Parts: sequence; C-alpha cells; structure tokens
Amino acid sequence: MFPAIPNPPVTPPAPKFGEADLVRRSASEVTPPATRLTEVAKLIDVSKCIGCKACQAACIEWNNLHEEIGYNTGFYTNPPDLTENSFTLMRFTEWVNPETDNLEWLIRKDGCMHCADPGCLKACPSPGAIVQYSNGIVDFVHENCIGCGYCIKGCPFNIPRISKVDHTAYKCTLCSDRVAVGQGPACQKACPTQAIVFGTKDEMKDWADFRIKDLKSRGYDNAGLYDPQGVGGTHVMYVLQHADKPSLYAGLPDNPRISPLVETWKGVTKYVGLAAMGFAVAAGFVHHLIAGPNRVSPEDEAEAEKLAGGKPT
Amino acid sequence: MNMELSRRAFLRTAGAGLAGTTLGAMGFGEVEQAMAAAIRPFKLANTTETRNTCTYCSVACGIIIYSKGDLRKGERADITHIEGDSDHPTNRGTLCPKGAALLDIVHAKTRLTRPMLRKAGAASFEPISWDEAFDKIARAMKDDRDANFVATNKDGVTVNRWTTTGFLAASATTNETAWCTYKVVRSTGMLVFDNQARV
Amino acid sequence: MSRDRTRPIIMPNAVPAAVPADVEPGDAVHPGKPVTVDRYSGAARINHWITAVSLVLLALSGMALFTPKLFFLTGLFGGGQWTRAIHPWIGVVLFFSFMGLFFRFWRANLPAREDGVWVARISDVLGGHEERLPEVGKYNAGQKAVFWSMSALILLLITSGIVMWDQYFYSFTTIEQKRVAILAHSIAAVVAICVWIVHVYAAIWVRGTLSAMTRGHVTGGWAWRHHRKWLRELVQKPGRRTPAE
Amino acid sequence: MTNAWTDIKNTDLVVIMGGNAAEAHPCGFKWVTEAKANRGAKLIVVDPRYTRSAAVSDYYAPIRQGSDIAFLLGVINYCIQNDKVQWDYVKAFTNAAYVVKDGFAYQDGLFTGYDEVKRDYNRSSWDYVIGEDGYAVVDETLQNPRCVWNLLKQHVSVYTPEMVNRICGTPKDKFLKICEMIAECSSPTRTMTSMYALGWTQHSKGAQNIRAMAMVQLILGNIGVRGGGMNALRGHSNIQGLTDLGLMSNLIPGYLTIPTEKEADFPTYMSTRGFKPLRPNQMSYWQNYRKFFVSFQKAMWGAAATPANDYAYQWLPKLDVPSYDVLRAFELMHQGKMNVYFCQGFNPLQAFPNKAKLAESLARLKLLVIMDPLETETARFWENHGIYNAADPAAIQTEVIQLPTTCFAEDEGSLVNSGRWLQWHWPAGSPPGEARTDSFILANIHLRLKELYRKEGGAFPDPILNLTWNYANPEEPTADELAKEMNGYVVSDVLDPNDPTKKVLEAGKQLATFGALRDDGSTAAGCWIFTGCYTEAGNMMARRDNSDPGDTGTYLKWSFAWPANRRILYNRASCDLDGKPWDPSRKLIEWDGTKWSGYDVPDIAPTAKPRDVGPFIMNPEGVSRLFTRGMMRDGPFPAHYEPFESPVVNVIAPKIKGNPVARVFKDDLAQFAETASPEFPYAATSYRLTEHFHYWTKNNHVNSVLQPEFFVEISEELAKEKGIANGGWSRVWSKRGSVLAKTVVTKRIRPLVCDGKTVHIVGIPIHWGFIGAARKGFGANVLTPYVGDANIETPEFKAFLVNIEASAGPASA
Repeated sequence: MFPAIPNPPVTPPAPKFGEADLVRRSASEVTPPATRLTEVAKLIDVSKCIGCKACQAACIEWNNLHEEIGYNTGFYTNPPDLTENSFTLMRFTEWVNPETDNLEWLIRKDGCMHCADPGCLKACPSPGAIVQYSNGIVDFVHENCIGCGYCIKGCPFNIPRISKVDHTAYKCTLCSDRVAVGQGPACQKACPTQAIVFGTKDEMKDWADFRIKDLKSRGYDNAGLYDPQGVGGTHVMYVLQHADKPSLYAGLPDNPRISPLVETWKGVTKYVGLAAMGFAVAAGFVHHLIAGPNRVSPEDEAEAEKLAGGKPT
Repeated sequence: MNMELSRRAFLRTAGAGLAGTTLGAMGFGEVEQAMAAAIRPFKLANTTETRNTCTYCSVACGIIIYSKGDLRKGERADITHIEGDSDHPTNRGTLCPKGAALLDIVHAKTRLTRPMLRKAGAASFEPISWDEAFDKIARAMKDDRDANFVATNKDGVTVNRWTTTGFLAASATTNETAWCTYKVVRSTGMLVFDNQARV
Repeated sequence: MSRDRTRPIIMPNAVPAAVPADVEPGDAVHPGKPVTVDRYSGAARINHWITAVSLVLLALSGMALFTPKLFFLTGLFGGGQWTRAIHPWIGVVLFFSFMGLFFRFWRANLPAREDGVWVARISDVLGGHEERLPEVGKYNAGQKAVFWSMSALILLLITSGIVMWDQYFYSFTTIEQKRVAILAHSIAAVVAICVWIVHVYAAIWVRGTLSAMTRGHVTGGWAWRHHRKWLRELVQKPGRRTPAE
Repeated sequence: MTNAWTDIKNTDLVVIMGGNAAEAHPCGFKWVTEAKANRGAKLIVVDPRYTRSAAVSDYYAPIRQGSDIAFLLGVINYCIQNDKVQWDYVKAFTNAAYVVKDGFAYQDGLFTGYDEVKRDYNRSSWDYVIGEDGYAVVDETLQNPRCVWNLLKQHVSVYTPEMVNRICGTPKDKFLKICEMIAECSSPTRTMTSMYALGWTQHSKGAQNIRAMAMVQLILGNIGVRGGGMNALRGHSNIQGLTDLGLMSNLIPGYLTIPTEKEADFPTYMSTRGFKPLRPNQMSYWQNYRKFFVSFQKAMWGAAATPANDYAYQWLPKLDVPSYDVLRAFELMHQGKMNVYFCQGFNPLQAFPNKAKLAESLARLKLLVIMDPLETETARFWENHGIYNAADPAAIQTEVIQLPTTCFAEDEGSLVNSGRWLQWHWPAGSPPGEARTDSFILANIHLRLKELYRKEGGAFPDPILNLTWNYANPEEPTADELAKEMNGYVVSDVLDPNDPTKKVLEAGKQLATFGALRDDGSTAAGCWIFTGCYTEAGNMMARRDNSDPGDTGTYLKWSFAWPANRRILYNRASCDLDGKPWDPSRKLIEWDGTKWSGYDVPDIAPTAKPRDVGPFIMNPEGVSRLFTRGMMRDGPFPAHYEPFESPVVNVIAPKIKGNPVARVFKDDLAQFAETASPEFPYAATSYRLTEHFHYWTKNNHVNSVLQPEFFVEISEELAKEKGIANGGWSRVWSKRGSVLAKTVVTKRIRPLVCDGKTVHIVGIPIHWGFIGAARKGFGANVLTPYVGDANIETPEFKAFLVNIEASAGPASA
C-alpha cells in the first residue's frame, strides 16, 4: 500500500512554505522565488473509490465547515452540488458500458484541481486574494477576497463558491495548513481505500502508472491519468478507467482550459479598454489644443436677442 | 530543514509499488519563517493526543482524539478534533465517513446530559437526580424480582430464574463494562438478557 | 443664480399639433440682454446629476474591479468588499435614473433630417465652424449619438450586470452565460466610459454648455450658435404643454 | 472472522456475498483493494443490488435475496462435478470420510425426524456411526455410500446451474463464470476469502447461509490459511466482545452455556460437556470445559463458590426455553409478561422488526430504563411524532428513566474487533453535563439492590449478596480492575505436584494463559478465552507495536487477540499433513520436526505431531464438519428454503413455507404475507448505507448532511410501471405497516426472472427515525416481519414482501 503519512504533530514546526514561495498572486506581481518547492499532487484513483464520502466528512471536520442538512433528490450525491461549506463532493454516475453491457458506477470526487494555470487566479481582480505557491497549491486568501465571483467564471471546473455569510469565495485549499507541516490533505488521510493518495507530483504520476497497469490488466484498455494540459496540468489528478471519455464522470471536462471568453476579458479587453479610454481623454486634450474652446460670440448673443426680441408675445 | 519523517515499522516493510513517499522531498527546502497569509495556523498545535478506537463498526479503526486540556493531568478536556491513527495496522490512519465525523457525535446536540424521568401518562421528561433514579430502579427491580422469581419449576428442579425483567446490553461498551454488566445482571438470575449481535 | 423673473417670458403656447419633437416641457426663451433660454428643468437636472454621479461611481468602482492597476480605487468605497457590494446597487440606481432621462429626452433625440448633413460635416463640427453646419434642434447628431449609445449600453450593462450579480442571481444562469455577460459588461463599460468622456469633453469644449445642467438655462447666443433650430422653434412655435414649474 | 482484516491482503479472490463490505466496513475493505492492487486478486460481488462493493468489483452477479443457499450449494455441486476440490485437505481436515448413521436422509425439503407440530427435528439420526472402539467410523477411500462426501454429493446434485437460475434469478452464464473463478481456488496455492455480514445472517436460515459458504471454503481448502477464511464482518465496535462475554440469555463468558432445567445438578450439566475425542489421539479442547466453568464461577462468587455447593452451580438461572432473545423478550412484553426492561446503548424500537408491535410491547412495561449517550426513539416511544410515531402519551403508563452515559471518547477499556483483537483505548474528553460511565450506573444499581436485600431479605438473595465486588471504589470499578478479573487470577497457591516446595501458581497473581486454569477452585477467570489479555506483564491489550515480521499481516505484538493471541483460527490447517505450508509463499506456521512455529500462535499444541492430531481441536473429531451432526436445528446440511415472505414458491420443496423449524409466534404468523402474494408483490430488502451507522449517526450533523433523508430504491423498470419519479415520494407498505419515502430510481437494481416470474426488488435503507439531526423519517422496521433465524433468532430483515405506489409527501414535509 502507499505508505501512510505519520500522524500530525501537536507541536508543529513553522510552516514550510509561505509568502516567499508564491509564483502567482492575483491582480499583482510577485517576485519569483529563488528556489521552487517540489510540486505536490493529490491523486484520486476513481477505480478504487467506493463513494463512501469519508473525504467529504473529513473535509468538513478539518475545515470546521457547517453544511446544511438537505433533502434526498433521487441521487446519492449529497449535498447536490459543491457549496462554500462543501469543498469536495462525491458525484455518482450510473453508466452502462455499451461494450460490455455491464453497469459501471462511476464515482468521482469533485473539488479544486489546483491547476498549474489557474483560471480563478487569472480572473481575480483583488490583489492577493488568490495565490499560487511554487508547490502547486492554489489558495484563496479570505482577507483579500472581495466576493466578486470572478473566480467562478474563471474556473474551467466550476469549483469556487461564494459564502452567503462572509461573501468570500471558498474552495479546497489542498489543506495548505496541513501540507505546510508535512501532512497530506484531510481527505487523503481519511480515504479508506487509498483511492486518494498524496505526495510529490512525480510520485503521484508513478503511482498512477502502477494503477493504470493494474486496470489495463483487468480489461480497462483506456485507463489513464487525467492531468489536463489545457490548464498546464493539475495538482489534483485522476486515474480514470475510461480516460478517453472524462465527461462520463459527472461531466469532468474532456479538454479543460480557461474559457476564451475569460481570456479575452482578462486579456485583450483590459488593455484595449484602458487604451480606448486613455485615447478618448487624450483626443479631447489634443482637440482642445488645436481647436480651442468653442465660444459663443457677442454676435451670436445679438442674433439671439434679435430673434427673441423680434417676436414679443 | 530535514522533513524526512520517521516511519513506523510497518512502513519500513511496505513493499508495494514505490519506495515510499518522501514528504521531505516535497521541496520544503529552507524554512521560511514568514507565515503565509493564506495558510491557517495548524489547528492541532498545543492539543493533547489520546489514542482511542472508533465506536462504530468492528473494523475498530485506531483514532487519535485531540483535546484542549488533559484528563491525565486532572484537567477538564474538551475534544476539538478526531482523526485516524496512522500507526494502526488496520486502518493506517484512514477513516470512513462515520469515523471521519466522530467529533460531531461526541458533541451531538442530542447527547444526554442529565438523568430524566418520564412519569406514567406524562407528555414529557422531567429531571431527576442520580440518587433518585438509582433508588427507583433498585426498588422496581427488587419488587419485581421478589414477586416473580422462580426458584423451582413444576418438576421441583431448582431453576432460580427471573424472566419478568430483562436487560438489553450495548454493542459499543467496553469489555470491562460488559463484564460488569454480566455480573450485575446474571447475579440476579435474570434470563431475558441479550445484546445487539443480530442487528 | 436664479433667473431674473421680472423679464417677460416667451413661452410656447399650448397648441399641441404644432410643437416640434425636440421642444421639451420647460424649454423657454426669456428675451433680454442677454437672452436666456431655459434648457433643463430642475427635475431634469436632478435626474441628470443623479445619473452622472452614479455613472462616475460606477466607472470608478467598475474600473477598480476591471484592472488591478486601478484596484486602489476600491479605497474610495471602503475597500474591495464594499466596492463589490455597492457597484451593482449603484448600477440599479443608474439604470432607473437613466430611465428617467430616457423618457424625458427620447423624443428630442429622434433623428432629424439635418443630422445627416451634420454628421457629413463632422470636420466642421470638430473645427468649431458651426456656420457651415445646418441649423440643429435641441440636440445635434453627436448628442443624439451619445444619448442612444448610452441607452443601449446601459441596457446591456444592467442586463449583463444582473447575470453577474451572484449574490442574488447566481442560480439563474450557467457559468458560460455568466462569462459571456462579464465580457459583454466590461466591453460595454469601456465603450460607455468612452462615450461619457466625449460627452463631458463636449460640454467643456463648447463653452456655455455647463450652465444648462447647472442653472438650467443657456444664453440666447449659445442657443443661436449651437441649436438655432431649437431656438427658432422656441421663439416661433408654441409648446405642447405648460412647464412643470 | 477466522482471519483478520489485515490478512485479506493475502488473498487471491474475494467473494462478497451476504454483505457489502465497501459500504459497511470501508476501512476493512481497504485490504480488498490492497489484494487487488498488489496480488492481482479478483473481487466477486453477488448481491440483489449493485452495491458500492460491486462498484469496484471485477465481476458482479445479481441474486434474489434469500436464495443464497441454492447459489452456494450450486457452487459446491459445480466443484464436485468438475473435480475442483483440494482433495488432500478435504480428506484429512474435514469429516468427508466419516460414515453417517443409516437413519439419516433428506427428502422433499426435510431431513429425517421432522415434527410438524413442534416445528422441530428429532436429530438423533444426524450423527456418525460410532465403531466398537468408541470412535467414529471413517472410510478414507470415500467409497462408502453413507460417508459424508457421498451424502453431500447427492444432497447438492439438485442445485444445477439451471436450478440456481430458477431459484436465484442469477443468469446461468454469470453463475458459471463465478463458479469457475471460485473453483480455481481449489489449488493449494490459491486462496479465496469470504466476507459476509448481515446480508447472510438476517434470514430465517441465516446460520445455514454461512455454513454453506464455510463448506465451499473447506472443499477449496481455504480455512486456516492466509488470505482465506470465513470472515464475518461484525457490525458494532464491540459486539464481538459482548458475544464473547456471553451477554445473551443462554451464554456464560467464553461460549460456555447456561444450564437448562433438564440439567438439575452440576454432574448432569457436565455430563453433556465432556467432549470425548471421536478419533484416536485427538485433542478435544472442550474437554477443559470444567476448568473454564469453575474459574468463571469463582470469578463471580469467589469464596462462596465451593466444591461443597458445586461452585454455586445452582446460583445460575436455568433455561426453560432455548433462549430469551430480544424477539422473545418483546413477545413476552407484548403478552404483558414483563415489567422492567433495561436498554443499554440500544434502540430496539428502531432495531427490531415490526415497530408497531415493539411500541405496543414497550407500552405494557411498568418501567423502562435507558442508559445511553444519545437520545433514542426507544426512550421516547411514548411521545407523539405524528405519522412517524403516533403515540398517545396519556394512554401509556410506562415510566421511563433515561440515564446519560459517557461515550467512547470519554471512557477507558477494550473493544474486540471483528478479527478478535482486544484493543485498549483511553479517555480523551470530559463527559457532558452529568453523564456517567455505564460501570458507575451498574455498580450503583447492584449496590442498592444488594442493600435492599441485605436489609429486607427477599427471593433468593445469595447470588446478589455474594457477588464478588472488591473494587477500590465499589461505586465505579475501573477498567483495569475489571479487565484483570476477566483475564483471571490465582485464587490460592498451586504447588508443583513433583516438588511441593515450588509454587506453580501463586495466589493473587494474574494468569498468563487459559492453559493454567484449574477446575478445583484455585483459579478464577471471568472469561477464559480472554485469559492472557492482562497478565503479570501488564495490559496486553494496550500493546502498540505494529511491527509485522514477514509482512504477513498478523501483527502479533499489536494488542491481544483471543484465543491466546492467535490471529488466524485453525492455522494448523494452513499446512499439509506433514506440517509444511500448502503455499510456501504464504507460510503462516510450520512443523520443523519438533514443534510448530511461525508468524502466528499455532492453533494446536506446539508439539502435537502433524499426523497425530487433527487441526480442528475444538471439535472432538479434530476435523471440520461438512456434515454438522445435530449441532444445528435445521439440518446437518444447508438446504434451500424461501424466506417466510417470498415472491415465489420453493421450487425444491413447494409445500414448505420459510424455514420449517424457525420459531414463529402465533400472532406474528397472521402478519406474514402469503407466498407469491398479489397484494404484496415486491421483494424488499433492508440495509445500511455507508454514510450512516444504524440509528446513531442521524444524531450527527455531518452524517446527516451526507445522507439527509429516508428513501427507498427501485429499478427504472418498476418506477416506470408504477409511475414513480426519481426523487419523488412513494408509499411502501407491508402487512405490518406503511412508510412514506423519497424514491431513488436506479440502474443498480434490476428486476430478476425467477422460474419464469419477474421479481422486482425494493431496497430500503434503515437509518432514519423521529429523533436526531437528520430529517424525520421512517425506520425500515415498520415493514419487516417478526421472525428470526432457526438457530440464533436473527430477524429476517433481508427478505420480505411489500407493495409500492407513487404518493404525495407527508403533510408536514
């Protein structure tokens, strides 16, 4: 089995990464760190997942979240969607494989993918509300969050949610507080079947290879790793039995990338827009310099008097 | 800083797949003392750890209970967090959705906090002291036992049984409690005695 | 400064059929030296300035969220959270306020025959050679363009704004729709700001204009020079309604 | 479990049938995924529903609930027909060669000796032929037509793949594929493990379901080996311990039995418990019964248990019926024959069948005492909760005392896991409010009762007055004190018979092993199988060394496993006749020429020579039993019986309804739907969900978030037929009650075709009630029938009949 991470310390060392390890910071520039941390990743092996929701419970408990008790809506997915209090969610899909005619119950743990090229961060207008560490963790800094929801539009995976209470955006932090003291995320710790494992990204890729070989030996010819390059790769990866069809798994994007609309909005629109406004102001100045003020002459006044005066009532 | 974390014996013998994850290699090169604004303070800092066993099924996962305050020092202890014990051979730190949410059963709103009595025909419970409760229970047992104890059956065989009072024993109490229960119940000659083994 | 009420007032009489579309209630000529012409009633001015202030606040708060370089502007609103929260509400104020302006001014902004010529001679407009331009009514083609583009943009802004207003309307649209909305909103906002710049610049460049929105009236000379047709209409033709005041 | 959770990683094939390990035991199921990932093991799931276990299986086949025996006997038939038998194992380690008495036969669904009126068998013919030497007659050539193997062969011959398909609804090709996969494990180097739970026990023939698989495992040679075994996945954290400690009407700790009234005195009692070996030289461990019994009596009554009073034999109550299990208790209550009832951490109003009957029964008590950390429905059975619990408090005269207890996080002691490990835990938090430990409560009840008897006298007070109660604080015995008592201690010095100057045992010392127990009153032990858990060396249950030499998964230094720290039961059977491992790559223990040793504590005397002593020392034969003699009430072989409520008639024996010897109370019989009832056409089954634990976690906010509301599950086909929408409300009713539930329409349930008839399945999770954080809902037990297994009275929760229709939601929803 994948070696368990030792129990958490009660006298933790100082956090092992911080401000100096930022590689991206929303709406602001950062000085690239002198040395980059090794990239970490969480690997979710869908083929080992039993959909028990231990990850959901562990996430709620570790992060002191308070999710509402909902209703049964005809599905095992509870709550029915990610919320500001549910950073992760098991999504259940019943799929009859047309090739074998066998039912497959595809259960995917949804949550932040910690993209190498995070759309949320790109969209965020607030300096420092979203940060990316050189180990790959994309984290929300609530003190800086203004609750605009742009991250929701930026995210190719539909992950962040805005709290109705404090109006800031929430999502999986990859348990940055745990990782900072050498632990894995709470969901990974809990996962009974080790469908979730955590380590360096390279280790996770190796482990995925090991798993994919096993799946291929069991007839899953299209088993593979989901580490979508459209977002530069992710720090949460999936092993899928049907890696050729990610969208089978409750709509996991087949080829996720930051939406061109968002790229346009945060890219060309920003620059062209500022330029246009600047141009308009400059044009006014230039015009004024050249044309001078458009004044009313005494003749005009006289004409008006003539006109008005000539027609007494 | 060297983040190579000490491995327990079973980790050393873990043979499968990889040579073992190296958290130390996660690139936590030089210690950065600066606290990142994004990273919450580690919430288990300065808590007391206690080894325990999950109360639900009989996989009997090892858990660690974290509390503010230490019972061993005679302090009041408030439980703040529970997670799996990585040293445990069976669960290796993992927990199921019930185990992972144990904290909320310890602190459930429906935990009982004082003895209560519901009188015949009453529409609600009312508080009662422990002493009153015990006296009432002992009295009821004695009265029933004295009235209904069967010393000999119709063939004259000594049977010493009591079947008008029954005891349904728990499924999550300790062996020690169970033994204590067995002694108390069996010494009265009670036969209507069962546990939760079937459901 | 209040108008000299001792002067006689030339006021359009109530002969509805004859009133041109660009003569609005309250428009009136006061003969004298100089002639003054009432251009905007008090209500219209209040309406305009509410709109104007809203628009400026929206521009500032919107720009703060539009580009990190201007994020500091959130300081004007009490920080990012306040900026985010208040911007859509100002938008609602702007929308309704502008609706007031729209219903007040839309008739006067209907296209007129001379608009084509005016546009064709735009270089004379920019050069200040108004003698080479046709006589125009209460609004020239440029002003009409500002009016109609602002109307369209504000409609687009409020619609897209509501789609983006997650606090209340998150569940009504898809994320893709929100993305379209946010792009449309930002482009519309940029254009609107550019239009606004033109509008403000024109008011500054054409001296004597500001008083129309501050004091409500302009000089006869100003009207003669810039909106001669309108002036003639006011002098010659009776109005449709009695003014509000 | 014969094996341990951690041993499952050693298997080649996991069969999950009669359980849903991924759902109910996720962290134990981890070891299945380990076996799959590292050994290339395969997982087979056979279940009426495509479960969470099935989601990660290699092969799934559906089966109609209540037809498992037909399936398993079909597997045995397949193995016999195709010679997929581990012959060396079967011949040496099972009773295949034993010759059975001539009177024994099976016909039309019944074994010899049936009495229809008593609903019981005269089991005298169900036994071996005993030779003149006093030993059982054996034909090692298996030629004798009366030997167990040939009787078995004949018995299972009717369960052909076609018959299995007719009874179970399992498609023939799927059944044969599974047979093939299972049969591969007849090789000595391939093992299969069976993981089951209440999916097998909660039937009127539950014990026989398990026997059937145990027989498969014996034929394949999979008992006693690493990665094999019969693994009962116990449901509660210490239900194994509670059972080990005999908290049942008919048990004494360590699986000793309470006397019946036929056993008027101690010698009579002991006469049927001699367990004389049935083969020459065989070790029959139960021959030590008297030592265990006397030591128990000494632990109970100390100095008052003397040779003169037969160690207080008469102080134990004697049974007039086989057992006073919970079903009988509520039946007696219902008849007004009970006055006081204690519920300790137990919520019977939700946990037992036919809620209406349970509520009526509780209302006939004088006093109900609840000891629980949490609010329960039982404690509030008298409270009106509308449709969920329509009660009239004014009409209910039962007094209820509700006592707040500590929970796991606040108490200390040991729990026995499914693999028989006794694991110690420590208290971590202060109890809420005035909550107290159970031992405080029981001690106080005992002390006050004793005081009343001391003062007032009364009915036979001796066992109460003389109960050993020498705890430092009599009001609250500590866990350590109680554990030491269970383990056992020396009462009086025992001298070496060869050298009377030497003490073999010294008074006051803790015993190290049950081998030291004596039948002369010089030792005391509360529970002999636990002896060794708390010795002079300290608390063995608190050991936390997780080293595992050889990577076998035995963890001998972690906690303590009963018996004698043994991790895999019958481990002698992991070796061939000469004591060499069947599979050298999976060595567990080994005979080195002079003794047994290895990674586990040998399940046999360390010096018992391989060919001399059979491995199954708890049986007087020394071998395991394919034919179980008279040990089970409903037959020495399993036979297919339908559930009491079945959608189809019994194909094998059309005249028989249910299990012919299961106990049915008169009033309950009228509340069963008839076989193939048009009024109740659908086959229902109740079960757990992974998000919840019984009726506890509905008190837990987080678990209530994960599964908030009561629902039932039906197939798309049935939903269409009945016009029920996914997520919509439906009403489900049986002959005993009616519930409203949200409906989950799923592809995971499919109608089965059994003997030409389409059988629709309705799945009913059990976790909701009218108390707690989750949404109010109904318990599945509103619907379930009041009947238990013929041997151990486990209620038939897994197979009953209902009807279903689309419905409006509850008015208050």
